[in-house]
Amino acid sequence: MVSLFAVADAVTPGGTLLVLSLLVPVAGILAAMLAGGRHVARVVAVVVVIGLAVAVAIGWQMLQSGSELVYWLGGWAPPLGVGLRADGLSAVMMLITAVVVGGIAIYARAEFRTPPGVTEARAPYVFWIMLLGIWCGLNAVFVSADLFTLYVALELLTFSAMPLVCLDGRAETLQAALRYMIFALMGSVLYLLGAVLIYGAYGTLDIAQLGQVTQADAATVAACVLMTIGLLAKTALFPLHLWLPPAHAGAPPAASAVLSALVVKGSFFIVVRIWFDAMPGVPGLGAAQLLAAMGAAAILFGSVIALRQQRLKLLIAYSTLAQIGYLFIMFPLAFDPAVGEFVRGDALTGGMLQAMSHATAKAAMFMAAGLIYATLGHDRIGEMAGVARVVPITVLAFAVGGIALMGIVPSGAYLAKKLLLGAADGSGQWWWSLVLEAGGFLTASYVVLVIAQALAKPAAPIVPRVRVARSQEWAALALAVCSLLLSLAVLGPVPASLISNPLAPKELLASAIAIIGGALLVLAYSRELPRFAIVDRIAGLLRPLRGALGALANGFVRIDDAARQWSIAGLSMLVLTLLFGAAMVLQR
Amino acid sequence: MTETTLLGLCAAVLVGLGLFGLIVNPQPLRKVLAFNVLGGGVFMLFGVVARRGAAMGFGGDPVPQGLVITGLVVSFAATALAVALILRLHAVAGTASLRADALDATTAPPTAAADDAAAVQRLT
Amino acid sequence: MNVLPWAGALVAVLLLALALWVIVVRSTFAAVVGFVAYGIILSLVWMLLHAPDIALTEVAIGSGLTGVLLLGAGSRLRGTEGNENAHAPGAVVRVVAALLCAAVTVGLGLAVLLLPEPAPSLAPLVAANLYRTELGNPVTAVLIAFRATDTMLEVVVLLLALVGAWSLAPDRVWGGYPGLRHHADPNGMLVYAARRLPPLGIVVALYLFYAGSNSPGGEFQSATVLAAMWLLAMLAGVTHAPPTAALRVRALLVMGSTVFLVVGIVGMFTAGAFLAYPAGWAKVFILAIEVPVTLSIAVALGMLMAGAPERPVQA
Amino acid sequence: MISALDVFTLVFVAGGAIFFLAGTVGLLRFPDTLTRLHALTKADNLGLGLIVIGLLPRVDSVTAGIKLVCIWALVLFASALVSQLIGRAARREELDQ
Repeated sequence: MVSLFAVADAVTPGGTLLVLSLLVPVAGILAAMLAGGRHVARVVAVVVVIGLAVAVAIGWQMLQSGSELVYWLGGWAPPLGVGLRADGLSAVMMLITAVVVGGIAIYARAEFRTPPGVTEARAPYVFWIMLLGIWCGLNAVFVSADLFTLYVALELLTFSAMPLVCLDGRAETLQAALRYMIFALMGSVLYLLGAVLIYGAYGTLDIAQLGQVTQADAATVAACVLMTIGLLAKTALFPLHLWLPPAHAGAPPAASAVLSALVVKGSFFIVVRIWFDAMPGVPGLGAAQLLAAMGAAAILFGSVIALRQQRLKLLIAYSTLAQIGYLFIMFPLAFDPAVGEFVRGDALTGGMLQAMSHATAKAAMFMAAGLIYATLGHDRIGEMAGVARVVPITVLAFAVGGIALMGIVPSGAYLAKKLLLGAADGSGQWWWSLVLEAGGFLTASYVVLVIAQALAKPAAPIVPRVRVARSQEWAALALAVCSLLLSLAVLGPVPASLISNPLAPKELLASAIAIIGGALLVLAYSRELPRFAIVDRIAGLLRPLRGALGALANGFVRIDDAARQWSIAGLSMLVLTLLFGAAMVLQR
Repeated sequence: MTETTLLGLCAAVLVGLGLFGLIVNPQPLRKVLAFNVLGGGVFMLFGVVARRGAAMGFGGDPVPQGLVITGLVVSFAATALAVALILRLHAVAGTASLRADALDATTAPPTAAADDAAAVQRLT
Repeated sequence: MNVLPWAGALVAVLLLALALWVIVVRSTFAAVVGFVAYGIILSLVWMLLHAPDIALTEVAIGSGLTGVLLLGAGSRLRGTEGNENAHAPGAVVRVVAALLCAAVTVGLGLAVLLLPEPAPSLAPLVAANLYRTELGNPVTAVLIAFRATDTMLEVVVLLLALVGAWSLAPDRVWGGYPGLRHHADPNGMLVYAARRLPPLGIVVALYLFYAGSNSPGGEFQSATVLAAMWLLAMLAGVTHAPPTAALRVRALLVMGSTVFLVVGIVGMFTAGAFLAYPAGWAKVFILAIEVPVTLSIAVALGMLMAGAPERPVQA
Repeated sequence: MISALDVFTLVFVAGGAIFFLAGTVGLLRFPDTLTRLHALTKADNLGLGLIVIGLLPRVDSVTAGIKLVCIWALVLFASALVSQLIGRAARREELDQ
C-alpha cells in the first residue's frame, strides 16, 4: 500500500482533486455560516456527499496513474510556493475520514436538529460547522506538503475541536476544553518552532525537498525534537494526555466520535510525515524506541484504567488513550539499520491500518455509547445489564467495533497486528511483539466486560427513556462493520496470504484465546463484574488475586491522576524533550 | 557575535520563559499570557532566520516575514478564543481554575436561571 | 536602521526584563501592562531585523488588540487571583521546571548558534518572481501570491475561531449581542475620541492598504486599524457590536473568504492553477481579493474582541 | 565640525531627554496616581515635543517633517485622553473608599 506509487516531481494530472478536497469543506463552512438555521445541516449533507466523491476520485486516480498526485498552488513551485501532495497514505486516510465523517453526519442528524419553532439553535449551528472545519483541517493535514501549511491545518483542527468538547456548556466540559485548548496551543507553537529551525537550516518547508537534504545537525535535531513533542502533546500520547479523558468523555456522543476517531489522527499523521518523509535519517533508533516505550505505557495505563472505569464513555476515552499508544509501536519496527533511516514497509502499513481501524471502530463505539446513554438515561457500566434486549443493534455495533479493535480476523486491526508482529520478528525486537500480544488481551478485557454487562439479565425489565432513531443505530453498526472488514479492503496492495479464513480452526482458536484471556482479566481486576452466577463463583475463587490486582490497578489510576496534573504534565513534556534530544544526539 | 545572533539567543530565552510560565503559573489567563510570550520568541526567531537570509536588496528573506504575519493573526485568534473560554468558565463555575477539584460536585447545570444569575452578576 | 551599535543588546535586555516581569509578577494587571510594553519593544526588534511589515502587525495585533483583550479579561477575573495563586505549584516543582526550561533554552540556543552559514534564503527566488505579481512589496507578494493558500486558510481559521467564541454563549442568548454593554458618558473624553479618531483611523487604514502593494503595510495591518477604530467606538459606548445572528454581519464575515475562493477558481481556468493570476491581470485579481478580505478580517477581529453573545436580541 | 543646527538639535533633544528623566523619576517617586500622572504627561508632551523640534532641522524631506509633527500630535491626543481616563478612574476609586 505504501510503496505502490511512484514519487512525482511535478504537477500530475488529477492534482486538481487535491485542491477540491480543501475547497469543498471550506465552501461548506462559508455557506453554512452564512445560511444558518436549518440550512446548516442541509449544506453539510451536500458537502459530505461531494467530499466523499472527491476522496474516492483521488484514490481512483492514483490507482489509475500508479503515481502520487502533486499540485502546485498558484502555479508556484516549491520552495517558493506551496505544494499539495497525496501518496497512498494520504489517499487511504482521506477516504477513511470521509467515510467516518459521513457516518457521524448520519448519526448526528437526530442529535443536532434545530428544534421546531426556533430559527437557529446554538448546538446544531456550531456542531455542523465545526465538523466541516475538522474535515477541512484533516484533509489539509493529509495532502499538504508544506510544514507551515501543516501548522495552519493543525490550528484549524484545534479551533474546530475545542468548541465540540464544551458544546453542552457544563462547567466540567468547559474546563476540559480549556485544558485541551491551552495544552494544544503549547503543542502547536512548539511544532512551529521546529518548522522555523528547519527553514533556518534548509531554506525550504517542502517535505519532499527536505527528505532529500536533511541531515542530523544541531538545528535539525532540535527541530525534530520540538516538532515531535508538540505533536505528541496534541495527539495525547501518554504521559502527555492530561486533556484527553475528560474532553473525550464529556462531549456529546457525536462530538466524542469525531474527536476520538479523527482529530487525534491529524497530529499523529504529521509525526509520520516528519519521521518517514521529511527527515527519515534524523531521529534514529533510540528515539524510536523511546516513542514506542511511551506507546507501550499508553497501552498498559489506558487499558488497565479503562477496565476500572464505572462510566462507559470514560471507559471508551481511556481505550482511545491505549489505542493511540498502539500507533507508535511501529516506529522502531520501521527503522532500517542498514541505511539508518525509517523506511516505508510493512510496519508503516500496519501502523496506518491500525489508525484506520481505530478511527472507524472508535467512532462506532462512541455512537453506541451515546445511544445506550440515551436509552438508559445514564452510562454506568454496573447498571447496564439487559440493555442488549432493548437496543440490540446498538450493542451489536459496540461488540463488532470492539472485536475489530481486538484484532480478530478479518478486521483491519488483525492485519495491522500481523504486519507489526512480522516486522518485529524481522528486526529481532521481540519485546514489541510481547507488547502487541498483551495489548490484544487488554483490549479484549474491556470489550468483554461491556458486552457481558449488556447481555446480562436485568434485575427489572428496562423501560427505555427514549426510542433511539434506527438511522443512528445503523450508522454505528455500519462503521463498526467497516472496521471489521477493513483488511479485505486493502487486499489489493498486500499479499492475500496474510488474510486467513476467519473460520479456520487456527483462527477460531486464536480468537477464542483472545476473548477468554480478556474475560480472565475482567475477572481478575474489574470493579463492575457482570451479574452471572458463574462469574460470581469464579470471582469468589479468585478473591485473593482480585484483591492484589485491584490494588495494583488502583496504583495505575493514582499514577494517571498525578500525571494529569498540569504541572506534572508540563514537566514530563520538558523531560521528554530533553530525552528525545539526548537519544537523537547520541545516535549520531 | 552579530546583533542578529544575539537576538536569536534572546528569542531562545523568551521560549524558555514562556514555557516556564505556561507550566508553573496556575491561572489560565497567565498561561495565555505566557503562551503569547512564548509565541513572541518563536516569531522573533523566525525574524532572525529571515534577517540571516537577507539578499537581493531585501532587508530580510520575505517568505518567513510573510509567514510571521500569518502566524501573528492565528495566534491572536487563539488568544481571543482562549480568553472567551476562560470568561465563560468563570461565569458558569465562578472560578477559572484548571484543577479538577476546583469544580465542586454541586456546580449547577446550565439552566436558564443559572445563566441569568451569571449574567446579572457580570453586568453589575 | 542600525543607529547605535549596541541598540540590539539594549533592546534585547529590555525585552527579556519585560518578559520575565510578565511571567513572574504576581498581579495579572501588572503582567498585562508588561505584556503591552513587551509587544512594543518586540516591534522595535522587528525594525532592527528589517521587517517593518511585521513591526506594524506586532504593534497593532500582538500588542494592541491582544493587550486590550487581556486587560478586559483580567478586570473581569479580578478576585479569582488570590484563590488560584494559593494553588501554585510548590518550590520543588518550580525549581525543577526552571532548570528544565533552562536546559531546553540552552539546547535551542545551541541550535541557533549552529545554524548553517551562509544562511539559506528564498529572497533570490522572490526577487526573480516579484514582477509576475505586479507588486513592489515582497512580503505582500508572499502573502497574497506565492503562499496565498495559507492566507486563505488563515482567514477561515479566524472565522472558525469566531464561531468557536460564539459557541460559548448560553443557549438563551444565541445570536444576540456580544460582550458587555458600555454606556456612553456624554461628557467623557472617550466619547470625544471615539467620535474624532475614527475618520483619521480610516484614512490611516486606507493608506496602509494602498501602501501595502509597494511599501510596508497591507491588508492585515489595515484591517487591524479598522477593527481598532470600531473597538474604540464600542468601548466608548458610541456604538455596540451587532447581534451575531445578523445576516449583514455574517455576510461581511464570509465575504472575504468567498471572494478568495472564487478568484482562486477563476485562476484555475484562466491561469492554470488555483489562485494563479493570469499575466497582466495579477494586480486586478489581487485587488479583487484584498478589498473584501480586509473588510472581512476587520469585522472578524472586531467581533472576536467583542466575544461571545451575552444579551438576547429582544432585550 | 559642529554647525549651529547641530547645536540646536543637541540642546533641544537634551532638553527633551531631561523632561523624560524627570517624568520617570516622578512616576517612581510621587505618592499617588494623580501626581504620578502629572509627572508622566510632562514627559509625553513637552519631552517628546522638544525632541521633535530638535529633530526637525535634520529631516530629508518636508513629508518626513510633517510625519514627525503628526507623531507628536497623536501622542498629545492619546496621552491627554488616557490621562483623563486614568484620572477619572482614580477619582472614582477614591470616592468608593
